[in-house]
Amino acid sequence: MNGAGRRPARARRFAISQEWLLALAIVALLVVVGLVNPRFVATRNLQTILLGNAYVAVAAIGMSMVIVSGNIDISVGSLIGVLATVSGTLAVAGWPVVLAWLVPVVLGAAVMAAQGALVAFLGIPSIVVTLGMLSILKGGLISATGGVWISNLPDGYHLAQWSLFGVVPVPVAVMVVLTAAAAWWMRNTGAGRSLYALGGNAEAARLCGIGRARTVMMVFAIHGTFAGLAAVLFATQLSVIQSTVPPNLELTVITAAVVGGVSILGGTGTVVGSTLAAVLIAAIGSSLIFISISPFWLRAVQGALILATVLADMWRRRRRGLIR
Amino acid sequence: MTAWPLKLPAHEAVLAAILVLALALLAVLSDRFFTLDNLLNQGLLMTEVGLIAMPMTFVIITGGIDLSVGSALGMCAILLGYSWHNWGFPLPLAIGFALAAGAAGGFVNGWVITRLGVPPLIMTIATLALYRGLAEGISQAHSVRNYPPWFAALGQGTLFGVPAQLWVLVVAIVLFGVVLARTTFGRALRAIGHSETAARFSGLPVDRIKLAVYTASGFMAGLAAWIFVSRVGTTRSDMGMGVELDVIAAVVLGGTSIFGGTGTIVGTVLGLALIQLLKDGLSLTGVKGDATIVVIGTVLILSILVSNFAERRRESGRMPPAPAPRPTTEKGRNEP
Amino acid sequence: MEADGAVAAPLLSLVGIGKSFPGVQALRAVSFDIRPGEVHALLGENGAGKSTLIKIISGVHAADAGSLLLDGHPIRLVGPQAARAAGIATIYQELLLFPELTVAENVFMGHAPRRRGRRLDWKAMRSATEALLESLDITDLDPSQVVGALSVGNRQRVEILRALSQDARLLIMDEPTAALTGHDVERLFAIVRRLRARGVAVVYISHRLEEVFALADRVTVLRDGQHVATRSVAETDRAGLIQMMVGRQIDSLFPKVTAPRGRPVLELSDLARPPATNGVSFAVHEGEIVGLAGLVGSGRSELAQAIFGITPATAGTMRVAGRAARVRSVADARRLGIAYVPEDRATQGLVRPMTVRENASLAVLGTLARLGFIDREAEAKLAADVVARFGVRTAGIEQIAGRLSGGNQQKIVLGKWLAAQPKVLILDEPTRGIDVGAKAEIHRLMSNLAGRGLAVLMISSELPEVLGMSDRVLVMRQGRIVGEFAGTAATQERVGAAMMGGG
Amino acid sequence: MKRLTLTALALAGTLLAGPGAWAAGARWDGADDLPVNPLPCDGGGGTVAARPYDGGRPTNPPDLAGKPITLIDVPKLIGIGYFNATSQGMQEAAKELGNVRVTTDGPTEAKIDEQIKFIDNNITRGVNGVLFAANDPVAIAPVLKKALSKGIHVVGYDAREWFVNQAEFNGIAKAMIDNMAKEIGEDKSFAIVTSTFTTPNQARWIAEMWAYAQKCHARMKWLETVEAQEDNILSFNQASTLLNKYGDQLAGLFGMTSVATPASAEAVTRANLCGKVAVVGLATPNAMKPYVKSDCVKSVVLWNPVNLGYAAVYVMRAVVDGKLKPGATEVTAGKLGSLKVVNGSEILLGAPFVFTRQNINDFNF
Repeated sequence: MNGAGRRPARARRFAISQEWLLALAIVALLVVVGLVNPRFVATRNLQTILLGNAYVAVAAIGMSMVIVSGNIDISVGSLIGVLATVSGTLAVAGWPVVLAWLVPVVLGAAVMAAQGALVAFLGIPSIVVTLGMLSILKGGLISATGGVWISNLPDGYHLAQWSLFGVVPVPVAVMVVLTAAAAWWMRNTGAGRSLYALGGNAEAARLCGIGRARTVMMVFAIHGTFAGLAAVLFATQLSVIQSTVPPNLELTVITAAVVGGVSILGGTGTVVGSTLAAVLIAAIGSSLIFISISPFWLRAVQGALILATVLADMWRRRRRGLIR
Repeated sequence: MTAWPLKLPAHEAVLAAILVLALALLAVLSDRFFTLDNLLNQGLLMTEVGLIAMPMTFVIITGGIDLSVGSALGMCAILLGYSWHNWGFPLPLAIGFALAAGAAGGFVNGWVITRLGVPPLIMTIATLALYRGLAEGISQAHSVRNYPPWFAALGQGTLFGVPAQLWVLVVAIVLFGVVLARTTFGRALRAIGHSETAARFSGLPVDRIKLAVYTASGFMAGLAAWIFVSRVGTTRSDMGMGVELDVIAAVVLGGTSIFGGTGTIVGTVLGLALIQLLKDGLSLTGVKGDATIVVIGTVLILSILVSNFAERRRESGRMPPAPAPRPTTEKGRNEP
Repeated sequence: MEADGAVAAPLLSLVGIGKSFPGVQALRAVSFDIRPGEVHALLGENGAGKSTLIKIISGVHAADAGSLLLDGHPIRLVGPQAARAAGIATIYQELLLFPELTVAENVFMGHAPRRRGRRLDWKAMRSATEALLESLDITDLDPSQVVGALSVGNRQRVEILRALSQDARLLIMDEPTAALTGHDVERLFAIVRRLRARGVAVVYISHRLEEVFALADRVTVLRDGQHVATRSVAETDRAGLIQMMVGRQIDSLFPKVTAPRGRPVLELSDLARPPATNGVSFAVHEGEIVGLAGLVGSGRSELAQAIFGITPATAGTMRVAGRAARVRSVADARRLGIAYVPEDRATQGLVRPMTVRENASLAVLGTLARLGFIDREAEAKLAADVVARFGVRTAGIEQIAGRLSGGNQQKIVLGKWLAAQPKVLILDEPTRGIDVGAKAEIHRLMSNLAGRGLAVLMISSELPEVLGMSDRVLVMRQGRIVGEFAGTAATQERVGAAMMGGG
Repeated sequence: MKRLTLTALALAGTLLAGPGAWAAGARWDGADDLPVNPLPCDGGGGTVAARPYDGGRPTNPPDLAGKPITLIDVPKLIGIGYFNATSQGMQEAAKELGNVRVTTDGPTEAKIDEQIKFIDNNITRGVNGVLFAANDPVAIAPVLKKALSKGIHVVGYDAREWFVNQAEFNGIAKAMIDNMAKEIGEDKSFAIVTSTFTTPNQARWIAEMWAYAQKCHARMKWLETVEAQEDNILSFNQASTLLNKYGDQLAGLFGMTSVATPASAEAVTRANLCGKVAVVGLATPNAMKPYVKSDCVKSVVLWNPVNLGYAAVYVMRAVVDGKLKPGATEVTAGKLGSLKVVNGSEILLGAPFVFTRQNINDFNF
């Protein structure tokens, strides 16, 4: 105890939360690009931005929880590819649409729980387990499907075809509801809080009766559930399913979680942040087209954005005296 | 694998055993597999990944990770080609420039990680996107070709009957292996990986060492870029995409602990060889690419599982006798 | 045991508790009672077995022998959770809190009030926290504050609140005042007295005898893992307690040989690195052991680390062997001949998973190497020398250092730094957690080193050690030197008073 | 701490500003510094200058005329519809010929080094011939030379013996632009959705399209080209964003891949712009059937990839049997009849095929 705890209470006032920062950035982007080209903020474009990326945000919810617990998952992109294919295959095979939506969710939870078990009980680092699983899922998917696209999906399978009140596409509504539910769960249940506890101070958490292994396993299972939901949103968007692994999806999802303020140093971050980050990243991608910036720079801008967020987070933590 | 001899083998031994087994099996399945020609050729094909795996072993031993190497490779390749073709650098200077750019890229990672305390995973995810973005942005998707013939020597030529770049890899393996096993630097790496605080309190220049390791990682990505460009005779901004995962898989398979502290270059080389020969051998016996990556993913998880299990057995087997109280002896007698 | 029929039946009885770790018999047949509504002080030197004992009571360790009786019924405490459920709460020295979460959440982590559907009831949590605060008369703590931003004293109060929120009947406090300033100590005492009045049993561990006399009803003394006595505080006095704890004359424990005092080796002038170090000036001479006393949190370790270059000083000057010196890194310090044996062996002193050989050479790798290559023979010889010279009990130099006992580990850390042939040796709590035999060996060693002309600066929280070993005693408080006592002027009372700030 | 903050901000600033400063680049035309060769505006495939054989030759190939041969097919990547179709064609041809065995194996991602490894492994494995579609024509050259040096026949592209040209780049470009002009008119604007700017074929097509449009439809306005990987959701998003950005200004969308074209059609359908925004693109018929049926897409340009694979195997057989020698002007390929040899060593599969509502149901790949 080297007296680091003594801080002016005033310091709290400077701590603008990551969520507000992101919301502000989104608004600023909308305003600036909207001034350059008003079509950017037209309902239709906003729908495009949100609809096309709802699945990323949903996957980032689970990823945020995994990262808060001090782990990482790089197999999520492959898993979503596999689950989307499963969903489409079932739908085409004539299963009831509801089952075609549900099975991938259950399957996702199961696959991730299995990975979680390897991490939690056998002590294999999550990056190793998920790296191995990435290859297995990806290779397995190609072996199984040979890359044949799934088409002729039944009517009523596509979630993206419906809108609430005529303006909010169902996948976007799902994203909002899931974010709210996950945020509520993380805030208002013992299990949800235990995640923060584990990330914040593993030893203290143990003394409060929060078992590491059980919590990690639970986190992975939940992450798998969200990956399944993301896969359903992914699969039900277009009239064909590609039945391949979406390129670099895991990276996009991790980026959303990190930019959303989830700290690998543990204990902080909310899923509201990760969803906002997913929206922000999507909006930036769209805005590059609108303001005619060479798309070659898109990835560089993304990288710079992650870096800026991470540095801002370090700075914020230092100000609050949470490290050093 | 149930009846282990009295002494449970270390991870490297397990790996070597798997490798020998795989070699034997594949040699039986395909007569084209176990030939000098093929093995040399496989060595050639794994050179780029192998070169990057050397500093990656160091990075992971210090408890860090570098996900940006694939992108750094792409960035260096583009800078090599671009500085030569578009900015009029003489080719040797362009090569030097690419190597320097790689080192600089690694240095930026190391600087932010050590000075600002950003976790390596996050920092290198950021630069993974950033360096690839720079490669794409600078090249504007143009590739550079028509290198002079002498440039191909490194990637396509041979020296004493062995592919030229394989010599580079061998030198790198020996160099990194000796540095890790025999020098103060190698010792410091392990100390940092096991306990950064204790290393700091022992007067080791922790930050400088980590900075050096990340810089080396970037530099080797630059070297790999040079060899890659020389081998294929063209420069593209998507070069080296996904290499980081191949490299990490080899290093981790080689027994380097992702938590830091333990790991050997021998292990990494075994890991590299196992992955490369599995890919090759399976392909020769008619297994397709998609099934091969499933096999490799499974081998990765299983080998870590087995050696974790072995480690536990050893720990629990050794625990009681080791520090048992002994009578006060003068001069620590060596009791086995 | 004195059986006093008039007092309440024991809340918790310890019967013949024993526990051994590899290499150490930590506890042997310890038996005593804890009664409701008493403050029960637990005394003993470092390594006497106090912390092992409280870990057994709080369910962290399982005893090898003996049993615990709660309300007269045998109870098995499997894990801390079981102990909590049984009403036993522990407040450790290193506070176990979640820095990112609020006061209320920290208090209720793991047992928060719920509403229907298992959801947390934030309102109830807040009002319950407020009620607890009120019951302890704490007015300056807001349940919605983030704990990471609180002072140490306030964090400790959060821990106490947490214990109370679980209806703890037995509260174990491990050196709760170690990091507190005078005012906070008073407030803590008030809270403890309040708890006692409510019938809560408090096991209070402290090194400060003043506190024992001020607060405790009964006192149990442990020595070398054995139960020495349990007495009513009213029946004992200071000398008696010390006698019980130490079990022998202080003089024989601390065999400092007076060496001729030579030239000054380390001179500090207004050395500062705020907030922990605020302008420190003193000198240490050849052949001299200077004791640095002070409460935990007074800035002693921080001062040492500023001298040693871990957290380099930002102001002031330093002279080593008469020459002006700037230390910006540990490497600088080592070059100047400054060595530092840190307080926390496990994380700072040793790389535990590495071998004895590798640890012994870690500070002098540069000199052992030629062109960067480690001379393996020289290294093995160095390690063997350390083992032989300090009588390290190990299976050999290839033994994993982390598997040795505390005393042997400490000898390796010492050996590692002596291999660097320092002029100034700074020892930070050199004998903490070390058994008595090894402790004496380390003391003898220190004395010999000083006798050979080394300048030694020793930080210790054990006053007898400071008084017994030092030629001079400096006292630190709030990052400054507040007193200097030489020779016979250094008495327990004077030094203690200086440490506490006149109190 | 202040210094640290400043450094951090400075660093972030530099990193953010860097790309910005570079951003003002020239319009990307896909040419990648290679010459373009637009066809004449009015019909006809253009005259193909007779050139001497410019392919490679294997060193001492074994004489396998009429004997069974084993071939390996290494596409750019496995697991996508297009290469499933070429593979299907190869199997058909192999079955017809009876003395050819073809296996398809390749990387799971379109990476040049992975593709090289596959070809290399199969050289070692000892196949008699390699069929391939290059991820990068230059990068693949050394390994193909190696194959030739081991007496292995190579049919594909560059540094090969023979190349089966699915339809020349300029032919595809002409078909695409002409169809677009027909659907939207001469003075309208269009945009392009492609996979990545570095994909060689797409880049070449776009370059030829640019050149041809300049030459023959100069009034059409070329708005911009966006990248969408081989990812259908991203393609859909990018196409939608283009529609949103340009509104009425945008009259046509080109899809350059079998992924981008259906996704663009879907974007147009979803935006209820069928009939207002034309989609013309390269795609396999199966992926396009729904949109062609709903009349949202009128023309899909593509050679028949099944035929492409089919022809490749026939060509290889002819090479091995010594029937196709340097200097030959045509080669027979089973049901496809006689194919022309152009540009020295290219076998032209024929003009690109345009699928329409009338004929699309006749195809299944």
